[in-house]
Amino acid sequence: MDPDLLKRIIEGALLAANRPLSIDQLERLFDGDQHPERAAIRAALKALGEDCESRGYELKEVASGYRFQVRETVAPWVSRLWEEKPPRYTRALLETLALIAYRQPITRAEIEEIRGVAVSTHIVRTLSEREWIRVVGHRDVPGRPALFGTTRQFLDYFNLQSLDDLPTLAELRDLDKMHPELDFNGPDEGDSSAPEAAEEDSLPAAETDEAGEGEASDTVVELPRTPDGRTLQ
Amino acid sequence: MDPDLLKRIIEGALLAANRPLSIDQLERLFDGDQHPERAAIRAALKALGEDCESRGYELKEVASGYRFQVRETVAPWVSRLWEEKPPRYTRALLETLALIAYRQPITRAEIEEIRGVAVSTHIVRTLSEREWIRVVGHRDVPGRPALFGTTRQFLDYFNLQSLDDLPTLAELRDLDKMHPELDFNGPDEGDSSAPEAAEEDSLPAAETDEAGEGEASDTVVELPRTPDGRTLQ
Amino acid sequence: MSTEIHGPPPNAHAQEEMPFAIVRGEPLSMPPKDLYIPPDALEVFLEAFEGPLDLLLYLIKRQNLDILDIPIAEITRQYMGYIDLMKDLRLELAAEYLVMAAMLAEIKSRMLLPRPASADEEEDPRAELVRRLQEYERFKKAALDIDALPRVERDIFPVAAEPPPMERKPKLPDVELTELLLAFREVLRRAEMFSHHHIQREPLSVRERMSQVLEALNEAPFVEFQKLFTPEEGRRGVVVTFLAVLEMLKGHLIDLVQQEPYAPIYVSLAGKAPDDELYENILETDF
Repeated sequence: MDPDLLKRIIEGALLAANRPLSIDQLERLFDGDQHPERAAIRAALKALGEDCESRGYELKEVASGYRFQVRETVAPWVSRLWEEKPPRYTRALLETLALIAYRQPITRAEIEEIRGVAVSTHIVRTLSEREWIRVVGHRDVPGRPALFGTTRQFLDYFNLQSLDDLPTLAELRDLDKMHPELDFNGPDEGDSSAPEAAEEDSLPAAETDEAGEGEASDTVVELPRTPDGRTLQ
Repeated sequence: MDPDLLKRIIEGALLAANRPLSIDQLERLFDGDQHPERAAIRAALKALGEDCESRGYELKEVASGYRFQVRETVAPWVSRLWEEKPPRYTRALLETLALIAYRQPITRAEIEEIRGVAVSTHIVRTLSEREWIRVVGHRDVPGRPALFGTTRQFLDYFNLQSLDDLPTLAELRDLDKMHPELDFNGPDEGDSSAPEAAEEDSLPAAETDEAGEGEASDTVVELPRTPDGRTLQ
Repeated sequence: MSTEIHGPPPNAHAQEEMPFAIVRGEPLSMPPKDLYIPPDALEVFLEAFEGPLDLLLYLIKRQNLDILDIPIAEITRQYMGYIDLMKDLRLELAAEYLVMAAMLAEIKSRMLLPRPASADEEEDPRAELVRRLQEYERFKKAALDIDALPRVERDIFPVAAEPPPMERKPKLPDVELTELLLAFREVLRRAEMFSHHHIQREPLSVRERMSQVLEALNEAPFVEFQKLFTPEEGRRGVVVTFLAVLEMLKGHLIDLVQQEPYAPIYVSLAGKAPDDELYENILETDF
């Protein structure tokens, strides 16, 4: 197929679809004999991305595929198209979402354990309705509580390609460094140095795995789990 | 304002808006001092139209303003985006349809009584839109509920001459044993054969007698009815 | 609560109370006794904290304390101060806050006990609390990070163009007759209608005829009984129609009206039978 036509077809499809399209979905636009190579599709996408470099929009790859989106430089004007303010999310919702994103699959009880408060049904419903989270399974303990995970739509919404693109989790500091409490009068010496500074440190590579399954790095203090999947106090 | 930036802003806005934008609406994207002349906006629109001449989309002026539209030349491919597999009807819909076919004329409440669950408005609407069912009357009980029956189109779709071609309840019990193609018109299907042929003929005396006494319920598996005309389980 | 919790703060540094509110730029550490505070305002204050861990973190950060070296007695005192304030104001306090208060009190008492010589192996009583605080803090931070990500609706605007003109016929689901029959059988099974052992052929034509008669009545409200019958259909057809009429009478679908003996019988939709006057008119026009 003529590369120019291929480009126009892909461009038209991405614009008409109103949602990201994966390479698989783009492939399916073509009949058997006209079927372009995946390499050709990739090349066309690359060319399209370059074509619009001087334009008001750009080609972006997110979790569920490719989409065109307004370029950051013109976004401030474009955002005036909508009178209502974009939705704001509460801390409770964002913390719940963060726990599901970084600790998936995770049960509600586990989220509550870490946050120290009950997770409202309203939050779970909102996150599910936005299709940011879904039930990915059930923990095999009494009650078979639902395990939550994030969706591709979650990544799309936050302009991410994969969970690896999430900001790195802050490091936990080793408890061995705990100071003995000599008196109850609070910090002696220079203890009151800003703890934030330490928290912001860039993390060693191992820590990144924490977001996924990888556990047991020495710097991470993992809470022991009871058989019912809850964290012990 | 830089004409190039103006072009990019307008392009981004038209593509993000998801609806046509008038020149007035485009003007409103700008603050007082940056406010471009209307002539500049028009010039930008003209330039944008020319820019995409070789691309997969074009700029169109419609009644309520300007919009980008995917070119018709790529429509054969792009239209595949909407070429989904035909959806499937739910079990609830099929059960409702079957009950209307076998028990017509029947009210929604009666269907619900037999199925044990509410019949959604959506199902009734879907079946009506497909022209498989229609309201054939109203039962004279409080609320005057609509009575549903099947249509000619229903018979046509399922390749039936009349409802008599549907298997009897007795035959339904043995559905598994029946020929997978369910060739009801076949001569070896016992009871379900011949209704057309018999239609013109006189009936065996016994059956006529029963009919004469109005004791339809002996030959018809009749659901007991409560005084208000609803069907009991 | 022990008196110690309410006792005077050990040093001046810790004496700074958490401001209860900021009024015209001035921190207010306690609600003035003579001031009525609408309970709603306190709820807002309480909602500022996502829970006991969040409140504790706030108390720690507020004084630039190291999370690994929490002065447990002091923090406990301040925490209880908040709890008491909430109680005084009769705020409905989430149980989690009280659970935390108990935990703090327990840690404090364990800290007071002399430690065995083999203290190396014994964990600091604060360890679990510190773990939880750290764990919570990192997700509190992660939530802020996620909030700061560019996102659709606020920073990211995906674009779309009008699809090209094209033929788009929605595909309708295909249904096999078998599917329909299996569905019906399932309903019958559920409704336990297969209990009859000798089910005869159900004349579905009767039901079909019921629908047809109803339809005819929808078009013309009163139909002469005899006109419902089509002799060309033969005997069977007549019987089917008659059965349908009887069935519908039973089901309150139609009414039969006869003005006087031997007068023509009229069929009408149930509840729509003509009154006498109308009936007369019909008779006049018909004959």
